[in-house]
Amino acid sequence: GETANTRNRDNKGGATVLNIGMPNGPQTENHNPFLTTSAAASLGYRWQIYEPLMMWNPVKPAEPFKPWLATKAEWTPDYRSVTVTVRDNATWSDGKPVTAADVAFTYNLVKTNEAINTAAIPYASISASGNQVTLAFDSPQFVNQQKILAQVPIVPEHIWSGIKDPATDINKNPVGSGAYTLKSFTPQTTTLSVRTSGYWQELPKVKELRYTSYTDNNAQTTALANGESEWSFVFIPNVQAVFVGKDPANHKVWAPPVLGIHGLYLNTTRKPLDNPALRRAMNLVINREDIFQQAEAGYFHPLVKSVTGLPSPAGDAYLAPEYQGQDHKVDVEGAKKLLTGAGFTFNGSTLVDPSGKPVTLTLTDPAGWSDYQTSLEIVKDNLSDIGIAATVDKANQDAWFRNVEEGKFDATFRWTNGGATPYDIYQTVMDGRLLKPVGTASPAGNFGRFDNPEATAALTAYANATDDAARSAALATLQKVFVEQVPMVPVGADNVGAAYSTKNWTGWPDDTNPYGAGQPTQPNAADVVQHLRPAGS
Amino acid sequence: MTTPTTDAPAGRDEVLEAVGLTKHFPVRAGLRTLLTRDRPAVHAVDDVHLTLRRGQVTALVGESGSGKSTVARLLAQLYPRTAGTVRLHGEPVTVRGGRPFRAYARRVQMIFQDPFASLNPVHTVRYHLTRALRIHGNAGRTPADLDAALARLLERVALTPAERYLDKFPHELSGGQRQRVAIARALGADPEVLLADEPVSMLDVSIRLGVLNLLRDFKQRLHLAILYITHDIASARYFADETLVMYAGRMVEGGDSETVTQSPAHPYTRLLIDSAPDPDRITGDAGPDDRERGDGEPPSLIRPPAGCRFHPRCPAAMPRCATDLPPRLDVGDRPGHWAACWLYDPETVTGVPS
Amino acid sequence: MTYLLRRVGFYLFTAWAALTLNFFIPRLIPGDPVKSLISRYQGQLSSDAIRSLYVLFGIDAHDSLWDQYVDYWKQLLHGDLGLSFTAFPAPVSEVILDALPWTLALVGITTLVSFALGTGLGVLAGWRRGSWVDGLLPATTFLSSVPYFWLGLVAIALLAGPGSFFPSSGGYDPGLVPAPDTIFLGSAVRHSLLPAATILISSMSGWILSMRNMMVTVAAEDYITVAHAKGLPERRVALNYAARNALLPNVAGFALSLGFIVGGTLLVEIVFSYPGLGFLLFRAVGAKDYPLMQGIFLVITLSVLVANLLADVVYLMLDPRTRKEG
Amino acid sequence: MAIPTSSIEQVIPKQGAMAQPAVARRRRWRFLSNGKATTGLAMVAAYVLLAVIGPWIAPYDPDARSGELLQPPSAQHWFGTTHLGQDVFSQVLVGTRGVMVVGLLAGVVATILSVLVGVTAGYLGGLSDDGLSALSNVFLVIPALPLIIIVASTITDAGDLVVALVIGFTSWAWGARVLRAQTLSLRRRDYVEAARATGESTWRIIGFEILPNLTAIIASGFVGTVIFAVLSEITLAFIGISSVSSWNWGTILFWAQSQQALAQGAWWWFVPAGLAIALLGTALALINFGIDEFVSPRLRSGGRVRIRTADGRTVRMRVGFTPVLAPAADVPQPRPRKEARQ
Amino acid sequence: MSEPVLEIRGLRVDYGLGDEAVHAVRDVDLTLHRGEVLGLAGESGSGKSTLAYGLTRLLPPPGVVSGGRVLYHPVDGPPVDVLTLTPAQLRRFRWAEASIVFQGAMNSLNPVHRISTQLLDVIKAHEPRTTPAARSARARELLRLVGISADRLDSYPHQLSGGMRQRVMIAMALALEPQVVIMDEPTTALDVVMQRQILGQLAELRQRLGFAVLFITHDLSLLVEFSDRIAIMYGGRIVEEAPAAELYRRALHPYTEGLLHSFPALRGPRRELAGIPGSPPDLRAMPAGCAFHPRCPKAFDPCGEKLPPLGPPGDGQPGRAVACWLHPAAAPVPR
Ligand SMILES: Nc1ncnc2c1ncn2[C@@H]1O[C@H](COP(=O)(O)OP(=O)(O)OP(=O)(O)O)[C@@H](O)[C@H]1O
Ligand SMILES: Nc1ncnc2c1ncn2[C@@H]1O[C@H](COP(=O)(O)OP(=O)(O)OP(=O)(O)O)[C@@H](O)[C@H]1O
Ligand SMILES: [Mg+2]
Ligand SMILES: [Mg+2]
Ligand code: NI
Repeated sequence: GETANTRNRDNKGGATVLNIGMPNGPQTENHNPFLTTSAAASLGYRWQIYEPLMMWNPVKPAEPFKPWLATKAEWTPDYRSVTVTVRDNATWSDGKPVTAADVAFTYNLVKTNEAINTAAIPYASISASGNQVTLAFDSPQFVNQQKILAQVPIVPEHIWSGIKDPATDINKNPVGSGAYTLKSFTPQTTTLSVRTSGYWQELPKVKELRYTSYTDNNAQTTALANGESEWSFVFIPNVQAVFVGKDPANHKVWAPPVLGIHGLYLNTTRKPLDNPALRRAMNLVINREDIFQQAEAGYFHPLVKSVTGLPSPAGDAYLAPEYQGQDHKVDVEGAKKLLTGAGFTFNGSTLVDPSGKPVTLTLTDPAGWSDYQTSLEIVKDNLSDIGIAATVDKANQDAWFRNVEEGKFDATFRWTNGGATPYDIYQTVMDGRLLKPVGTASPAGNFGRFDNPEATAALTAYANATDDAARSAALATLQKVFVEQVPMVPVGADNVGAAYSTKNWTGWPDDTNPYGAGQPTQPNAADVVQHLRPAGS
Repeated sequence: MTTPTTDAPAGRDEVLEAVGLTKHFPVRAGLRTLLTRDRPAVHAVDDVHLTLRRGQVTALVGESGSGKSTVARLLAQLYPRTAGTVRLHGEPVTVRGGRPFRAYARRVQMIFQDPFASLNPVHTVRYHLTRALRIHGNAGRTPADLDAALARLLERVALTPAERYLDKFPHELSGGQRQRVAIARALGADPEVLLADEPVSMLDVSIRLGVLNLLRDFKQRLHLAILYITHDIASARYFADETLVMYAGRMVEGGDSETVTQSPAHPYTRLLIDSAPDPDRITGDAGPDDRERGDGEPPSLIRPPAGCRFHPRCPAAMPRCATDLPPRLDVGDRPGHWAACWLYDPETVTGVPS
Repeated sequence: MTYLLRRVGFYLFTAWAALTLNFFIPRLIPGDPVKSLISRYQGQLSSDAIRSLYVLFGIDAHDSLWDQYVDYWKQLLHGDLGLSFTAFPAPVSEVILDALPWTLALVGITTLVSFALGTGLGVLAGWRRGSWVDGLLPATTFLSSVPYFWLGLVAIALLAGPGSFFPSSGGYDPGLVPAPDTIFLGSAVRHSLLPAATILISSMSGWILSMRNMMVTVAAEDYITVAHAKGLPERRVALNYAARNALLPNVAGFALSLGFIVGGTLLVEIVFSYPGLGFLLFRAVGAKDYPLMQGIFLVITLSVLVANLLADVVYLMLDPRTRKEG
Repeated sequence: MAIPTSSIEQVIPKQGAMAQPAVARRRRWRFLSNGKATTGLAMVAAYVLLAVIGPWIAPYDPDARSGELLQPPSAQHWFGTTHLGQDVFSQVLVGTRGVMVVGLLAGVVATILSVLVGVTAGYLGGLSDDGLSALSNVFLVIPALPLIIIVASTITDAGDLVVALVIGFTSWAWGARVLRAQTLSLRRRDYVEAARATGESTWRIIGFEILPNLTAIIASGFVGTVIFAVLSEITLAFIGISSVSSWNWGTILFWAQSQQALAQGAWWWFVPAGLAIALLGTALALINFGIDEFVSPRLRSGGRVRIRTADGRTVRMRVGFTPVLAPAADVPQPRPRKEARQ
Repeated sequence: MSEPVLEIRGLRVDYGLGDEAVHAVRDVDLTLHRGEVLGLAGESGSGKSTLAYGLTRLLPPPGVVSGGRVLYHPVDGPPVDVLTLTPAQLRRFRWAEASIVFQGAMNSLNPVHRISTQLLDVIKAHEPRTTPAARSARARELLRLVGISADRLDSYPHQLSGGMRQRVMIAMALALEPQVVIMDEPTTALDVVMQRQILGQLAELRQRLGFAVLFITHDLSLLVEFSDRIAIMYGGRIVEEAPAAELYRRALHPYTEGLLHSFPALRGPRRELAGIPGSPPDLRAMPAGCAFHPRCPKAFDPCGEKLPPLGPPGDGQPGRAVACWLHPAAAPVPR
């Protein structure tokens, strides 16, 4: 007889279906777009059903937002309020029009439910009039623009007003404004089919999106390698051999960096790490290229070249003039000179601090995080070049979280928050407002207990500034402190890229046309699908 | 080798005495009995009276499962009693463990039924004997004392030279030798009473004899009071001064060994003696004529028959046997010969036509 | 009858103890699920999002341990296992129900097959000592010492791969919708072949060995000699006399080893990314999803208990000596 | 995860170890004459040796990176290299110690617990028996490996010692059960009663009369637990639950798996460690068989199973058909059997 | 004397092979005549059981028959050598022609099958043509023969007492009305009352069915009473053979004599018990010459050197045989 499976077999592949995969394990049915734990969020299809007001390109964070459900958004100069104009030709998949009331309702939903206000935006008032919605905030939101406009899925009021708890509802029959509607769900595969009508722009060429949740990275990698999966975001060790080499013409990875980095946090309260000279010397000897190649398979956490810790090209627009073109270089001799200049001595090959003690330190990260562990091994090796005896501690994950937050570590690999501006990076590392004594948890950042009033003031200034000049000045200060004090050794950046195959579909974002994030779980995914064309056409 | 003396030379002083000894083993209760009051129990030993005298051997015979071993263990205080008294030199004693138990064990020692099982396979003869001596403080002070004591002990049980046996493991000894070691261990405590539970039943006829002769030697030389348990009634005749017969947990007959074996009074004793193989009978067939002697299964000890426990099998059963428990009645042929059977109650016999 | 009642009493006690243990273990775990979620979204979750997750899961509520325990029982008796964190807000029971059939089908069937096959081979090996079957023993010894997961890895490396008949992971081909049609079932069976073979190979040897040893022991019993003396056909002696008696201890062993099997196959599921309970438990442990952990543990414990009870009943039927009262 | 292969629990009273009065000191070393046991012991001895000297004879520092990334086995790197250029051979060598220490330690802990619980329950009987056997039954029914995983993951800083303790504390139940059954039957032995009648104290009876007779069973239980502990430990490391700061074979497998060694075709990364585990397991299992056969003489293969008769035929020794070595030839052949006699 | 039914000639049985072999039975010659009870006595370890198992080839490993012949004479037809039968032939021979009752009835019955099953399967195996009804009638009949009511047929072994189980075994041994029944200490585990009951029944049945019995025990007094002829074993050899009454009256071999003086008599005058000094020989290191000579009170020169052959004593009655230099043989027994 004819079943879903025989039908699928009959129209498998070809230029109608796109197979997307994520290594997230079996899913339970949950299409709630607000929950990070839902299948919709974990596989990313929430952005194909629901749409944000604007599209923001994390690869080029400084570029203006692209209108999406809203045709425009206007901020007041102090960034305490924004007025958006809602597109008037959009409809929900049940046929009802998308209105400003829906938009206002959505933001009110987020405002009143702390659990789904994942960006902790301090909404003050929300009002709709005509096709315009005005959102007001308690504080300037310059650094949060994208979180407000490009990362909130707009939901229909006529459905969601009947939902009791938007934080726990599984939204069984999702109705959104996007180009796709839910066709079927199984723990392993979710299928979306393209709408037949009522979409506000041209319908994408892909008729069906098939999201498969592979049980783990291995399974996902295998699926990518043999073409079962055409689009995914997963760490592939030895990516050339394992994936690209299997079909060099079509298998591509694209991993553009974003404004969020990874690096070695140093505990500035511990001797001798409280000595900036030592920190700078460490920064000088760490071989980022090795880490990039061996721990990140040469692509996953793109190199942070600039001494400011800002990845390129995402951070290029923010570089202070004095640091333009200043890149990290491994310089063991320079480091040694720096150290001896600061009162350190060498006892044979052992580095001895000014107080006469040999310099030793412990590098720590959770046992199971293999790329960090690999990075630490390399760092340990590098540090031995300047006589520092480091040991790698493979910690229990819970203990690590606690110890890092409480400032009980020497040095550890960790990520920073990411955002539309370098603010998030520097804030995670240097914000004095987050400073807590060692032993008290500071979960939001400043794990290294970096105490620098200048940096804190610059951070505040940047967030509250009303003009670009003030922002540039604040940012220059931040970069200067970061470079001179080295509260953290920047190593690699986050990426929002993808592994994809051009065998059936072309039009993917890449270095020549970086129109958006490549990751299928980012809001940009809807835009990516919009760009896809059948191969050979 | 020695002919038994008809009368024990030593005085008739009583060493160990059991009065009304009773032991019921509770059995696991079934569901149905859970609701009712009565807890089922194996009536292993009921109301047993017995006296062990200095320099005398008392034999306890009876079929398998009649409670002989249980009596011995009760006397050795290895089991708690259900009822009754054990008197040592007239003093009632009840010991459960610890120091008092040791003190009791010093005077009353037991030899277990099976020489193959009663020695720990992992220990040498030396260990077994040393422990027996040490526990009861007979080991002396110095190692030399101990060696001397060990040698003396082995010499007593005719295992000489001692060095040849001391460092052997039980499995390297023959059955008779093991039994002797077991006996030596009991003697290590220098007891007054020896409770020998079927000490020879597992042994070959030729070895058996050696052990019995040894025990008799003790009785004569050391004036031990010995309880000799067996179901070989012929050996009781040969070896014991007094013989008691048990059936299904009760004493049914007692008296001078020669009398009990040669003119048994209780029907059960008769059955036992008739059943014993007897080469002098030399016939190819045991003959169907003795069908009537009381064949049949031994009774259940959980619900023992009322009255005389032998009555369901007894060829001479009378109505009274099924209802009333027969007391000890004098048989009258020899002094001290008694039987718990209504046949010896003149009133019952005359009152009821048989 | 009493025997069975006593067993039931024992099972009730064990269930209570296991469930109580089940309650306490997660509560002693120091970490929290939100932190573990962060690590899943490594670097993707901002500090603010973390805060909202704490609110979402309602983790800060603090009752006394006793109140929690009472609540736990109340919920349990209502069949409510709470909500999973990783699949929030899906109820744990739902998450488990998704995974259970896979484990039941894979582990359940393989375990039975392994027991049956191993016992059969063990009977042969024990009966015809010195024949070719005995030659299997060194190999089985080796295989039984190989860790399950490693065998699985080797199997994947050697047999599965692009274009191979054997898929290397998952329970069925992605894109299929679970339905009782040939495509789906065929795919499911194909996906279960390698994991099943892995379990079979490494667990069967245990049965072969124990059954063989039991057969050797039983073959020396007097009643076997009597059976030979009676001139019975060899098959009958081997099966009705020797194997029948040798099986008894193995049945008891079988029930008890179910616990080990569930534990062992957990790894097979992990290696083969098989969407069963073991894999789920692994993920739950990794994600500190303690409602889910509790639920899975409960299911495993209860099923081992039930299996034990069944084995007891079987034993009761097989061995007349245990049926004393009747 | 290991199905108990020991047949020890099936020793039937009066037929197994204890019926053989011959289990005595001189015979104790006899089990060395068992080929399986000696092979197993030799292999384990080799492992122990490696555990002791492994770190010294390892050609490289197992952590040290080199430029040769992910190289297949060669003269320089016998077992190839990892993604960091570390020498797998050195990792295996250095890792031996952790495995052996945890396995043995856990074995010791579990054995001590099982002896304490099993023998006490068996000897004392009554309420303490009920309580203790209920406890061990609970531990038997609860699946051990998941329990170990959960407990191990709850403990921060789970070093080798902690892992060993966790495994030890969760895997004693089987041994306790076997020991209890055996003690129950030993307790009724005459020699125990006899010791009591001699006036021995309770602890002395347990320690000197009962325990020595349980040695073989305890040893076999110990070996079984060590197998289980080694596998559990490696499993924990493999799935990344326990600390992977020190090398053991599980750690190697963990790295191989997390770097998708299979997909990269780096078979040398996980094959040696796996084989090392399997061989250690085999060695321990062989010892266990040796003990089993020693305890239960019936399992002894008795040297030759096939024998050659005087006239050159081979016959199999088997129950029920005693081989005849030199039959007389000049005997009339059997007549056909008359059918259906009545 | 009637015709022989089982002739054992030069039977040798070893435990183990080659140098480690324990020669438990050495060159045994023994003849069992139709319808007689032949008692086999001797102390523990003298090889009685080994002989019984060896001649039926039921000895478990490492036992091997290393030589000799066991000739069985069927009622009609030429004799067969049991030792040359193939397994299939052996299976057919067993039970139908010769059955065995073992010492421990508790272990001889399969604990998991009903009595009826175990009784019936032997009939079914050997007489497959019988109908189930006939078979079950036969089973009832058999139980009745040994004095057990037929309603016990459906019991399991553990539900019966030791004596009943032993009787079931006897009933089973007689199921196919064999010519030879071998009984290895069938009553040692029972008490005397039960023992006599069973022996009584056995004697009765023998009269009716006419089978020959090889009766093994070390209880000489039992044998003297129960059997027609008695053979005494010592150290793996037969040392004396004589009609029961004559043996009891006048034992020729010093070992037999020792045995007869080792058990106390129940009736009659209390007599002196001499016993046998020393301990049984080690089968691995047998003394040269007569195995008994180290313990023998009458040993003289040749005893320690030459093995005395078993043969009719020059000074004794016919029908007797002894292996002792005190009674040199008139002529060796023909093989
Ligand atoms: N520990 C016990 N628990 C329950 N019943 C017992 C126990 N010990 C003995 N019995 C029962 O008590 C009765 C008497 O046993 P006992 O061992 O005293 O007999 P016995 O006369 O020594 O027998 P035997 O001659 O076979 O040694 C038997 O029915 C036996 O089953
Ligand atoms: N498996 C064996 N290996 C070596 N020797 C054995 C073996 N089995 C028995 N023997 C020895 O063979 C001899 C004869 O044993 P057998 O059982 O025939 O004696 P038995 O006369 O039947 O004694 P019992 O009266 O005690 O039953 C004994 O000395 C015994 O030690
Ligand atoms: Mg007794
Ligand atoms: Mg015998
Ligand atoms: Ni990352």
